[in-house]
Amino acid sequence: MSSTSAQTEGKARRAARKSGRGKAGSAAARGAPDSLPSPDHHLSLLRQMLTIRRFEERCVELYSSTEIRGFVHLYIGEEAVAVGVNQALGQEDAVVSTYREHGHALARGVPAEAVMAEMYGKATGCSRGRGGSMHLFDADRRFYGGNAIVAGGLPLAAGLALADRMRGSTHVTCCFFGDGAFAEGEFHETANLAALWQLPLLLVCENNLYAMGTSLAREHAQTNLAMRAASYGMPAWTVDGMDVLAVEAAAQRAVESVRAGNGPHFIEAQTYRFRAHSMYDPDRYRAKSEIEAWKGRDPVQGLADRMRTDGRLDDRTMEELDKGVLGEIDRAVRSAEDAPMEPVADLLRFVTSAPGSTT
Amino acid sequence: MSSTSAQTEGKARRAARKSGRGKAGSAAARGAPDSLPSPDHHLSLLRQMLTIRRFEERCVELYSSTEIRGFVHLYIGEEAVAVGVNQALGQEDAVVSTYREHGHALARGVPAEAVMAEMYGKATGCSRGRGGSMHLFDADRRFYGGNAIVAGGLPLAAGLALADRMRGSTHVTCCFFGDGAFAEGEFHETANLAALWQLPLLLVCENNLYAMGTSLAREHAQTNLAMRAASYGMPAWTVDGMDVLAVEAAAQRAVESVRAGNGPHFIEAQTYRFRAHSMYDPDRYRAKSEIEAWKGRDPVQGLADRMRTDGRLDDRTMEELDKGVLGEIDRAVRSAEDAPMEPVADLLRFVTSAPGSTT
Amino acid sequence: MSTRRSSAGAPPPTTYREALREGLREAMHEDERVFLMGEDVGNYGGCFGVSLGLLEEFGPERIRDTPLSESGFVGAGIGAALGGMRPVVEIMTVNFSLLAMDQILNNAATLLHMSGGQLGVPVVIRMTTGAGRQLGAQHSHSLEGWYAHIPGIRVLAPATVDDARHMLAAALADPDPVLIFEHGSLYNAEGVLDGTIEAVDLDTAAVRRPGTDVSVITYGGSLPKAMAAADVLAGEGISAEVVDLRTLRPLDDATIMASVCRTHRAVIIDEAWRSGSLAAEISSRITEQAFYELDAPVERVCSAEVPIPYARQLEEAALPQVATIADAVRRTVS
Amino acid sequence: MSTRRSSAGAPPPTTYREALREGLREAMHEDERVFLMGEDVGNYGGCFGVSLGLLEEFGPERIRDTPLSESGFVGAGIGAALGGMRPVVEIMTVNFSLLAMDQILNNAATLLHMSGGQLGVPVVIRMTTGAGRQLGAQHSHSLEGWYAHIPGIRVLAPATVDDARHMLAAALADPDPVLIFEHGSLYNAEGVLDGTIEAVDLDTAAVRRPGTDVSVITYGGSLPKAMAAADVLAGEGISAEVVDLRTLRPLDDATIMASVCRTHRAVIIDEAWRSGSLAAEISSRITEQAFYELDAPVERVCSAEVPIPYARQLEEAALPQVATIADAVRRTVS
Ligand SMILES: Cc1ncc(C[n+]2csc(CCOP(=O)(O)OP(=O)(O)O)c2C)c(N)n1
Ligand SMILES: Cc1ncc(C[n+]2csc(CCOP(=O)(O)OP(=O)(O)O)c2C)c(N)n1
Ligand SMILES: [Mg+2]
Ligand SMILES: [Mg+2]
Repeated sequence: MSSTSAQTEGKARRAARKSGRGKAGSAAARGAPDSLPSPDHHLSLLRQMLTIRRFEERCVELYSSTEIRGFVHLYIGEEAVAVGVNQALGQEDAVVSTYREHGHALARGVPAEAVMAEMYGKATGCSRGRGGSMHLFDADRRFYGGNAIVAGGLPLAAGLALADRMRGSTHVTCCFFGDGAFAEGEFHETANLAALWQLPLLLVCENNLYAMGTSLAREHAQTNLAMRAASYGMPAWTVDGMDVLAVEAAAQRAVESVRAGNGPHFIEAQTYRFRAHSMYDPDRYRAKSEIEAWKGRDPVQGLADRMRTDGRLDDRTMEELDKGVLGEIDRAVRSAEDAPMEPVADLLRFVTSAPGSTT
Repeated sequence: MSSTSAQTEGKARRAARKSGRGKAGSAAARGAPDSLPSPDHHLSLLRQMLTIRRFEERCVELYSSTEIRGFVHLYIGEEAVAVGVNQALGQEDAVVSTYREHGHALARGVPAEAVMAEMYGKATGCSRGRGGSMHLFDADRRFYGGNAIVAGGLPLAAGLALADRMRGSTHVTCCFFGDGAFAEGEFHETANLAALWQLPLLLVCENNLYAMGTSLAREHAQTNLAMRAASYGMPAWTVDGMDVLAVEAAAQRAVESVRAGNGPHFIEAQTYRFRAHSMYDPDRYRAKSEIEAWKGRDPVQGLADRMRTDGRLDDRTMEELDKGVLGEIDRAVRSAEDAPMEPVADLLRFVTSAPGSTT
Repeated sequence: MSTRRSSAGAPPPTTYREALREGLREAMHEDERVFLMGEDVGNYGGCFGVSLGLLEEFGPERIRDTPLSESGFVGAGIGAALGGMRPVVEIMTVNFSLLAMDQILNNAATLLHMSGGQLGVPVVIRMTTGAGRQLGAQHSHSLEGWYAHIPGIRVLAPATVDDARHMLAAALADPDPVLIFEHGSLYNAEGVLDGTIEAVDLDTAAVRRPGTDVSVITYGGSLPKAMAAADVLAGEGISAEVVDLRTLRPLDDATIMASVCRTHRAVIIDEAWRSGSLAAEISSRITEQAFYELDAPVERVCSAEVPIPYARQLEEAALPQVATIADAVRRTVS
Repeated sequence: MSTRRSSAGAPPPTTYREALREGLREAMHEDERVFLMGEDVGNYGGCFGVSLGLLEEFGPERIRDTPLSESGFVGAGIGAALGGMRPVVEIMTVNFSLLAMDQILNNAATLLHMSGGQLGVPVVIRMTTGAGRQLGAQHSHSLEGWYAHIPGIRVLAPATVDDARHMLAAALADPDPVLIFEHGSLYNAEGVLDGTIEAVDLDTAAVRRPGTDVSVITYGGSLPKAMAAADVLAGEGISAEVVDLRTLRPLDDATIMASVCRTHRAVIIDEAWRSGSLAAEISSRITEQAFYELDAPVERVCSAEVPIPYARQLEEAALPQVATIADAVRRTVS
């Protein structure tokens, strides 16, 4: 059994900085060992997190005005996890996500237009209106969605990793899931399979302390999730999920090791959702003070503050950044509004593959 | 997390001997702290193991002559586990078992007649001929069978334990399952539930090193099962499953602690099946030498040898014991042969409860 | 087992959700062996608010939140029933019940027979079913028909506030496993409880609207649509009798056939996918038992055979609607 | 995709098991993306011996033993299909497939549509089904009808050595998920492979025996019983046409209706429990599509609604048998 190590942020970040590998998707820090990440890189992280934040804030408005329907789960507060992890993944790597996946999709590079149009159920949506908030997909970006069965994506991710390995590639599959999913049998079956077969799989557990209204201590007999993951014989560690740089560093290090053939790795990102579980949830089960305490560790604010302290961000830049992001979201909303609906005549399309699509 | 302790047999036995509790079902060693178990007790253990052994040897013959049909899984080689564990259980405790459960049923006190008649599919069978080898039941003895879905009995056992706790009793539920079952999600869901709710549950994993043709190392990334069980925060240890005294001692100690309200406990009994997985299995996947080596640790032989060494057993006693056991099995076979078949007209009986049976 | 209410004064309307909750409260008060168990039934109040307030009233032992582990806690409910309790297990929705299907089929439904009558399993399992709220393919299944295939269990589908109020007591009185399917679109539906009802009979279907030209046979979330279609048709001079199955297993053949023998035509409404739906079972039973009474082939109005899509216009097109029901009836009587 | 065989000399008989194995071997040779995965498919040779010898031929990467974890490895098969492989996943029996049902329904069958056409899932899932070997209630299910309810997947039930031999290639050529149900009683059945067949057509049912008085519609393990019943009936002057569905989803309505329009009478044989069986679907389709052609109500011969018991006489009484099939036909034609 690998020993569990609760990485301190600094340590992990240092380790990651030393390695230039595993960053195919993000040019920023590539090949710059031992140097600080460039200001551009920080700005990029900030912009990505802010995009998710603003995107979802708009979703709340649009939900109130009933433009968006169905179940919508907000990622606000957890942005550092999606953005940080995605830095470590290349274009050819695969991502499997949950129903709380706007952040994963946007961080993965799925255009805000395509995501917003999907929320509107439009033909230009990234799932052609058939998926909605919980089922975003983008095959070109190897973004395999979007699974609304808690833990249902985990076995899929193991299979994607298996396929990549059998095909001789060095791609990594990254699977996001929650602390609640960790209690489902499917997590355990997948962890065993992945560790047994030494699959190139990165398991990212977004531990936001709640599964709907059930707190960690009431869902798990043993709440140290990383330690339990390590009992499968895979390297597993805990990272501050409110610190995008810490997440990035941990992910870099893990992805590098996965890619090098060391089998699955597990990261527990300790985070918190600032909003209710879904738009239906009156959030009766969390103390106001707890929520406020965590809001004090806002990942967007946190990075911005750090950049300010380091003299890398000023009010004007921040304002422009925000304006740019808001503009992008405005455009996404407008384009979603203008987009055509999927015709009812196409209802049965895609139930099976069109004839002739045999590969 | 409780630390995993691989108990040495002697240590466990000594600890158990010190305690008189938890032996409601077995008079032999009760209330005799610090004294050696009585010779009668050893003889009783030997007789119980031998009964299972001879019973199953007869089953093999009867299977060849097609008196018995369906899937039949033999327990030969593993007798020490059922017999040892059952010493620690009282009449009011509950047992949940698998498809390899002749031994559990017999050790639990289900009469050999009733079990044999069930193998014949007769009306006098312990499941009225509806169950067969894989589905033995005896409600009066709180023997809840008999489950042919690997790991399917585990959640049931947690529920029985929950019911006992909610009803304010101090009964313990004991669930037997295999090393293969440990890989199923249901094991993990049950372990978490039991530890979270501190249920009075004894989990006995019969690790016979194979799940059908798949060896431990090919089913589990991490093969130290007790250690993994301990990751749920429950006491877990390993015991020599070929030594009935060691099993008994470990079970006594565990049951006592479960009964005292310390939540679920896990015992990994390291054992081996001397026969193939089922009557259909040509056993191509195990080395002859491995099987022979384990046969050298035959639990029945082992106890007999030890008793001889201690001067507690001589040839005549052994012969008589065997004759007695064989006589019992002869009677069981004859009574099964003579027993009536369940009438075809009763096919639909017991699909639902008879009207008026509302409780 | 039953409530007594004073019938003085016009009672206010109640919602289906409140009626379910009242049924739960009553059951918890009447029998201390009854407890509720499931994901978020306690602190959260139930994912659809059915058990809101019950934690405060009965405490966490009896309003028991479970970890995410459908197979584990449903199996534990079955075990607790074996152990003498009367558990009510809530699965958030039928979609997640797939994870517990093995426990329901191979344990709950099977133990009594397999043990030669020794082991009764008086468990009640409640879950939400159905589509219509734009929840997408993984949250919109109507799989109660699958469960109605299983010998050894009873399957209920309350469609009215009265049934929502009283079915649980009847289910708990059944010594065998009972599954209750609550259609998600009904929770906010309002109705006035019939104060004279003290208990419901689980063995009979109900004629919710008498008629002479055609039998419209349905259940659960499709009942309001069928009733609305019958209204529309009445305006056209077509008299539709609406039969609410209420119990999907065992089916009440007598009520179904009596209706069909009166009207000589039948249309079945079922939100499940058409192929292999419960509607197919009812259709084939009508053919088997009332073939020579039929003046037209039995029709089915079911969901399109597609994973239910999110977009509103697609979802609407996928499900039975008042208009498609009325059309099918018109075809059948013409 | 197809085999070429010399047709010189009378070929020896082959078993259904061998035919399946040969189909697997061929698929593994023709496409290196194909691999077999499941519990004990390797070292053990498959729980029913289908893959015996393949480990030696193809090695452990492509004949891949899995831990006991049905949801895990079936889901992994689906993921591997998404990832460009062509996995053949073996679930030992349909009874254990319940544990993987969520993966099959919510992922395999749904991803293509839910992703707006982006994610095809070319996975093949094989499993044993059926009763008749005294294996008791938890090992005797016939649940292929449930799977045939699911849009987005194809469901096959080979009943002959030729179909056993060739269906896998056709299944692998399908870009969507395909489930193959192998009836446990057929593995030892012998037949002579038709050397002229190079591939099978998955879209059509087969008339296995032409007849004029009644259509006996069946599939899988019930086919031999239906053929035997037809023999018996022929001796009484009743000419039964036997239709083998072969593909349970999508159903070949054309072949079914053509047969019924010839014979005007239909009896459906299905080993599943009667209520909610696939037989119900076929019966209701016949009523819907050929009502005015029918001279008698459509009959169904299914299993009794009981967890299949172990005792031989009880199990025999629970399942469709040659005698009960013949009786039903006699009733229908009388
Ligand atoms: C199998 C299953 N059970 C229950 C649900 C309902 N549900 C949706 S999200 C959720 C909580 C999941 O918690 P966690 O895994 O921690 O993820 P989070 O929502 O906190 O991101 C539940 C119970 C579901 N979608 N799937
Ligand atoms: C869910 C499920 N999957 C597969 C099987 C087939 N099967 C029966 S026993 C067995 C091996 C179980 O191994 P283990 O748990 O170690 O118990 P043992 O047979 O060694 O006592 C398998 C794969 C089954 N019965 N149930
Ligand atoms: Mg969470
Ligand atoms: Mg084993």
